[in-house]
Amino acid sequence: MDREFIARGLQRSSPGRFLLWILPWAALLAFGLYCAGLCLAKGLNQTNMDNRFAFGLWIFLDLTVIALGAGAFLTGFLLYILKLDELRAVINSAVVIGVVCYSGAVSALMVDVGQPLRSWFTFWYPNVHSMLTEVTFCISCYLTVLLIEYLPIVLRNRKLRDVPSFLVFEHKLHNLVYVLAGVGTFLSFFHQGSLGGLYGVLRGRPFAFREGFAVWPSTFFLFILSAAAVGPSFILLTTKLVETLSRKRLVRPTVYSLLARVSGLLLAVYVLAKAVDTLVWINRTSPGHGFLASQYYSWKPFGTWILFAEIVVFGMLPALVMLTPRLRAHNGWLVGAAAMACGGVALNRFVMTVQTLALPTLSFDSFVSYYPSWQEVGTFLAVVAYGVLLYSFSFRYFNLFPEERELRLEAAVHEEESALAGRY
Amino acid sequence: MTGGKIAFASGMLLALAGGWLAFPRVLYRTHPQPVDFSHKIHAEKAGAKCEDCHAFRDDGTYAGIPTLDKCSGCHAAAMGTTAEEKNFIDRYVTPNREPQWLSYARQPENVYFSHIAHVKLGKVKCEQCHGNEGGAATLRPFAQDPISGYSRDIWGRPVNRIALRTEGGMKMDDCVDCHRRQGLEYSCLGCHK
Amino acid sequence: MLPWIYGFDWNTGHIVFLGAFYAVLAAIAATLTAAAIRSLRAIRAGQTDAIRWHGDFESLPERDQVCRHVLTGEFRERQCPHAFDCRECETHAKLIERHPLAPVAGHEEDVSGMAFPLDRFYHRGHTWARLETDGTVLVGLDELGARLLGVPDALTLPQPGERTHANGAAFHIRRRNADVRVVSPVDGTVIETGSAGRGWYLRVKPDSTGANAFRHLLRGSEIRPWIEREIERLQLALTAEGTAPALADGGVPVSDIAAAYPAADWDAVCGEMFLEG
Amino acid sequence: MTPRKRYGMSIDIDKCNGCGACMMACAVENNVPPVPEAANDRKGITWIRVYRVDNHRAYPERRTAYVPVLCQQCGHDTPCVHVCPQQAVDVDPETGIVGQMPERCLGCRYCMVACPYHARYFNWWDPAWPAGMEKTLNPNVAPRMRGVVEKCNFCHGRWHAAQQKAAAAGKREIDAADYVPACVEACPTGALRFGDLDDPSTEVAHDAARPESFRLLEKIGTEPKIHYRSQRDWVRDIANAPHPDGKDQHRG
Amino acid sequence: MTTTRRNLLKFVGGGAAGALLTPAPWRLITDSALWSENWPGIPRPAHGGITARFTHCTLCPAGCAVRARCVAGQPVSLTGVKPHAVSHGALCPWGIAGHHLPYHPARVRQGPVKEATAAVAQAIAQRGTGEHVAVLDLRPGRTVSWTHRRAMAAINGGLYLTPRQPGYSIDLAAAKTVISFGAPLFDGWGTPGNVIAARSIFRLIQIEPVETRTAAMADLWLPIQPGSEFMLAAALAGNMTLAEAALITGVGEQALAAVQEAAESGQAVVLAADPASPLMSLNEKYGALGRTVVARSDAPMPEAWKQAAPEMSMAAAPDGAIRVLLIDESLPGGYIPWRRIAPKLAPDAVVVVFTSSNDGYARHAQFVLPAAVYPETAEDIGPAIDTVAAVFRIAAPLIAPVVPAVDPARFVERLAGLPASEPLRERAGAIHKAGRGTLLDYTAAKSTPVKDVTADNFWKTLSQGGCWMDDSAKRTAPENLVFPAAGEPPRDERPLTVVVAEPRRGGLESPLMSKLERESNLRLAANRVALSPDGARASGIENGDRAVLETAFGRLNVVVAIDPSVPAGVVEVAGGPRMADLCGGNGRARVVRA
Repeated sequence: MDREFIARGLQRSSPGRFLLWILPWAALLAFGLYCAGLCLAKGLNQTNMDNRFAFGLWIFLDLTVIALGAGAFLTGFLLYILKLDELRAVINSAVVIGVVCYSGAVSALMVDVGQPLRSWFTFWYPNVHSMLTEVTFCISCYLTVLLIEYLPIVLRNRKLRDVPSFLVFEHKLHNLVYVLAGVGTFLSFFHQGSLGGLYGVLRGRPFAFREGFAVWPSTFFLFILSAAAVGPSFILLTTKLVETLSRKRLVRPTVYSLLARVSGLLLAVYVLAKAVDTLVWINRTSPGHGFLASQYYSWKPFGTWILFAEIVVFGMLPALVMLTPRLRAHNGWLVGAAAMACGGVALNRFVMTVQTLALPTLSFDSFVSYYPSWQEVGTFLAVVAYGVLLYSFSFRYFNLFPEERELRLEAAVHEEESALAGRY
Repeated sequence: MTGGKIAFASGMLLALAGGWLAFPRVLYRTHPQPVDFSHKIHAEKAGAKCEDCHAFRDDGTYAGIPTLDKCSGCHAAAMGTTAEEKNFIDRYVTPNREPQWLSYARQPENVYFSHIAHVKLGKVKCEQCHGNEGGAATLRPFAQDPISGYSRDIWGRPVNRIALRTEGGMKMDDCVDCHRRQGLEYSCLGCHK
Repeated sequence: MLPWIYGFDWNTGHIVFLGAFYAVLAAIAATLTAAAIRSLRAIRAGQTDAIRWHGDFESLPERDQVCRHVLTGEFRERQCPHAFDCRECETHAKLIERHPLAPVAGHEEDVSGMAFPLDRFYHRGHTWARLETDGTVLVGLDELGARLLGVPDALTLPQPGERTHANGAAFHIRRRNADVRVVSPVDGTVIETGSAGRGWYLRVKPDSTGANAFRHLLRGSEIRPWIEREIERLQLALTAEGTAPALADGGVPVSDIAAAYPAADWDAVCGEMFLEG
Repeated sequence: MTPRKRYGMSIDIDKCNGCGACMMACAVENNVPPVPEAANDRKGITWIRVYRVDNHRAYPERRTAYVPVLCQQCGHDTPCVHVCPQQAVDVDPETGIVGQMPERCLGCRYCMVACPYHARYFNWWDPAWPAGMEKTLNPNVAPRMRGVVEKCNFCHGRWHAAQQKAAAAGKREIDAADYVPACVEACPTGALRFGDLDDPSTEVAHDAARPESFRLLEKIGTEPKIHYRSQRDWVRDIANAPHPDGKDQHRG
Repeated sequence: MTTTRRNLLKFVGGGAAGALLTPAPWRLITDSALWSENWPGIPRPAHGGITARFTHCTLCPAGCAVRARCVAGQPVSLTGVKPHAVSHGALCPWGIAGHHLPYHPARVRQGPVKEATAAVAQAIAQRGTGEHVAVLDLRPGRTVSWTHRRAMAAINGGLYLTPRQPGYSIDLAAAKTVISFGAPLFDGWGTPGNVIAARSIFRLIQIEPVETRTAAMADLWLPIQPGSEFMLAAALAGNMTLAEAALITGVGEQALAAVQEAAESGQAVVLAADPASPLMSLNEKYGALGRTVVARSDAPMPEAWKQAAPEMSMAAAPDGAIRVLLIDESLPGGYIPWRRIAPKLAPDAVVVVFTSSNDGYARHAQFVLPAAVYPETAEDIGPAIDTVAAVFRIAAPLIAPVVPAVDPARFVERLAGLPASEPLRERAGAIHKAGRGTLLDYTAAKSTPVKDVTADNFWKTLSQGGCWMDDSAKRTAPENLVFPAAGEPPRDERPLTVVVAEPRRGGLESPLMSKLERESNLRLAANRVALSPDGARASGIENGDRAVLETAFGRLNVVVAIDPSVPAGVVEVAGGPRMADLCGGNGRARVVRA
């Protein structure tokens, strides 16, 4: 029964082994759902957020996860609009990662808001000047787009393909996917940016406030760049991870190289822009609001080290590694650099969320700290478990890596040749 | 193939019927008023105007439905012969128990509505919002949406008509509509508390 | 969201923002609608089989998509752009004009102990079509195909009167865990069904028997290089499925290959050999 | 749209003895519930909150002042208004009061992040009053539900009552004496004053123009309408950005 | 099977598509949002006619005039009454939320009335010779206090015990300089409105170890070494050189000189946290007696009441001889630590307390009987320390009693076999008969000389929250004012000095006080103590940690707040019965991490 759903010629573990892999994640998901249920039923007093730390772990992770999910739009854009055909090898996986990241983030947000039943008010009574409105609209639209992009992947499933209408619809939809890729790019551009704008417009938080162009603060553009930069890195990382876990080769080295090049290039541009932005902010924006920038870094544990880490260690360094062909060719360097790039964007989102809130704004404020409660952590783990499960099921039943079978046959050729070579 | 189509169509038809015919009926719960009161008779025989019973207090607040002592003023003993009046006297006047009238036009708690500003300053007639309640010979049963707690009068009439907006209700949209037409300024705090 | 809802204002912000939103919604809706309409049309036009075949073909490794003229050595490298439907191929038309397919001596080609009678056309999915004198076409499995499936566990044949399309499914054979869709070599209407024992499976009344009708099928001198390549592919598939390359010596495939390689993922092997994605 | 009134407040820090009457009066007036035992100073709801501020010196040179902080009713680029995704916050054009609509609020708390004065409070718990105490609720203010943000609106229920009273007298303009927020009314030392800043005859307008008057974080450009004043230099310094040397402060 | 399943799916799909084309899902989405706007469990405030009613606050002796805004008769908010000559419209945070007290969840709601009555009667009948029946009245000077006194006079061996009373009034308006030894002028010392009104006249020098609210408002605050106040006083009295005193007290010599100069420049008054403190004797030196420190005058009372037991302090009561102790804690007042009372009790003593709170003597008594709380009953309020002219003001009840309460005066009256009386009315009659003073009628916003009011109207106005004020008479020096000599502080090795930074009387307080105590850090809650950062570090305690406060008399679980304005070697606490039991009189303590 299970076998019928697995694409022909793909080697997948036995149902038993798969179940063993699934079970702990399912248990984690169940625990996380319990935590989320507590937050929904009893209210957000279950979290350690408070009036001073109004955003916490969830918002930080949502921002990070959405940045990491940017690979879906960037890959789609590069493949369908710029016709970088090599990326066909990872597009399906990228779409699934996108679905996982975005649906996970949206679910977490539904727990995060105090009155989820009213979430549609944002659509009905939008305040078009709010960055959050832009985020809400774009993320929900983009999630819809991602789900539609995910549909062909599902419908290509061996068993579902037997239904003629599914088969035909999948084919026709796939032919139009470039439209969705274009729409997705447009939406991603705006919501990634607006997530940055979320903080950049905070006039009352001089640590986060930035000047910019028209209605967009500079963080708008920085977030787009950084998300676009780490998207491919995250795809690279996940693919490597799946290769390791499944002990299979899934894509060709050239694809990794291409992803790293794209990621490195964008990261380099981002680091440059971020450095310029930081200088403008330190020397003009922040003092203009009466806040000396040095002050932000005098509250332990936030020191200037965090700025250094963000720009140099987790920005410039991985960018250089990924742009250097010799280093890139080396698996350790490649994976390390991609992981650092992802870590860098997480650090940036952490700083924007947590440091912004921890810093005092009034002279008689105190510097505040916050540790998430187990319910918050549990809810977040539910998102992780959900992501792993959705990806695992997708990997098992859908053909996420179109070159997988070919690579296996190639490996067989190689094996045969070496066997022959060994014999003679 | 045809079987599938039939299944699809029957599901759709069932849902359509449920949504358009059954849903509006089950949505509202109706409750009878404690006593059947005729606004018409009181208007004609007692010659009462709306404000005579639905009065304003000195500080300008609106007292709403009159309390029992207003009724007892005349109905300490039966004035007519109707069973309903006798019932009213036996159940409420004699034991001095307040009837629990169900207000058709009760706004949710978060709404601030000043009757006096509308009536005295705005020269709005009662009928403009409440309809011809004063001419009704009987009290309609009180229909309430148990989920939202809104009465049918607040929501407005068509529940099962294709309409982008309802009519004749007392929802926020209706208030805003009127204020817009009059070119009055409005903000959230103007009408919410 | 809509002009009459509280908070809406006809200002630049609302017009640009909501305009963009509705444009996005329209684009998404239009895409879905277009896909749905095109699907309906395609189903009505009976393109399902063709779409399935195209899907299968696209999922084949590049090596398996090579042009038949590469098999015969006319090209060093060429991928078939027409999903093996040479009837549409101008290159093929030109080539066979220039180098008509060389006849082969003898009635049949013997490749690694398998017999391939040359009185018929072969589809690359291991079916053959033989034009009978009465104008009907018999459809059957070639010897390699037959050996791959051995004695079938189940056989699903179409009812007489059903349509069958070239590159569409002709019939289904089940062997071990492999449920194989056997490709039809011709367009036509089934008029009689056969069986493994009778040597053929379908008798089809073809839509056309004209010059172009069988152009996409292999014949004559193409058979040997094709089958030799197919045996290589089979070896590869068996290797890939974790079986020792027993055929490496160029040994003759046994009559029931499925039974000979019990460890192999027969579904994958058959998918590979019968060009099913 | 020019506001017809621009209500504001002046606070004489030198007069505030930190008794907390304003906080109590505010909670009573605005139906703010007491919080459960688990709440602390970061999870409670105090539309007006009196902070203890100090001169950053060590004992015995340390001096304390009490600073009531409420919604500063920012008059320009109001940070909370333009961040709210669903128009739950707006500025009343008639009064200049920044209004927060709990029934529209989604509970995303973005406005709280945007507010530099920490004057916005989230309902972390279901509001609950001890049995019987619900009888003491003020009918002019609707109790809020869990999961929404609330804040000071200059006792807008009293504005409604004053309007109602004016309407009963056939007037559209309220009597200034009828509209005084509860905290101002309750302040025993008269440190708090309230009125129309645009009317030069009011006490607040006069207070706001005094040389020792200042506003919190004036440089960020939000034009708050709460004008503080003090004769002491170090107290006036609270208008500026934080000093990192105050970080050991705990009771605040 | 496949077809049926597929058809079922199609049926469901058709249903979903059809449903989307009906109003049902959209209406349900809207309804659920509306449901969330009328969140379940949220009380709907009662609506009704709005009226103003007047009363006086009984929570402390200040007895501020209160205007209650009532909706349909129920008070929903309290404010001060501006025209009131003493309270000037000011209310403290406790007073502002006084109308919550009847609904306090921790209120004593029932008690063994029958059992207590029987036990008391039996104990009285069986008591041995020399064994006493005593009433401990925490708020003496009220009209019911006279009932207690008369009852005790009627019972053989009856004693009327009270906490130490000042025996004088302070006329703040007559002071130019106030030298306060920790008297919480701005935090519960007298009548808030009166102190604030007088503040513009006098210069305030506050002498105390921590910067309390009063110190923060002072013109000069002298942070003094805790416990060395008497040395400073000795220096001011000229019994010690300023240099010596400066060394001991930690106050600079210059500052001391400034204080001395201010004190001697005339019209100075010395106030102390404890009104009976020996420090008050400095007033003699500054000539404040008879000018600022004046004799207290009482409102006239019926002649028959003169037959009353005398006021007696707890220390004066004979040891081990009180067989029946009735504690009237219906209004919170000066709490006497239990360890001072326990030795006075006979071995099989019966202790009955009338109270609304479980925090005070209820912890020590056999019988806890529920008392009414403000604003449920009519009561008058004893004199405040800063009212010079006699006043008679009644706390008119604003709501019907929420619980069946026991009236302690009635209980005592019955015990003594006195006929049931209406003491308030009788006293009002006596005042009217005396014919002095004015009647303040807040409802009508006017004041009328008593002689122009009929007795009935006088009583009617008073019982609706009116106030009688005596004409301002000539100030006289208090008689029999004897201050004890300063005693040696007890020796105790514990490292911290306890400083009561937050005076508190105990008794119920509005649940909304959490705004000041937990939702902000404005006031120290009863279970919180404040330590200096160094002190906390020495004990390994972090801000917000749970800890145990340990003194010679016991231990108390507390939460520690770290406060840099607390000097090293000091632990700041809030007052109240528990703290009084724990460290009253001996202020040495240790804080240990729990």
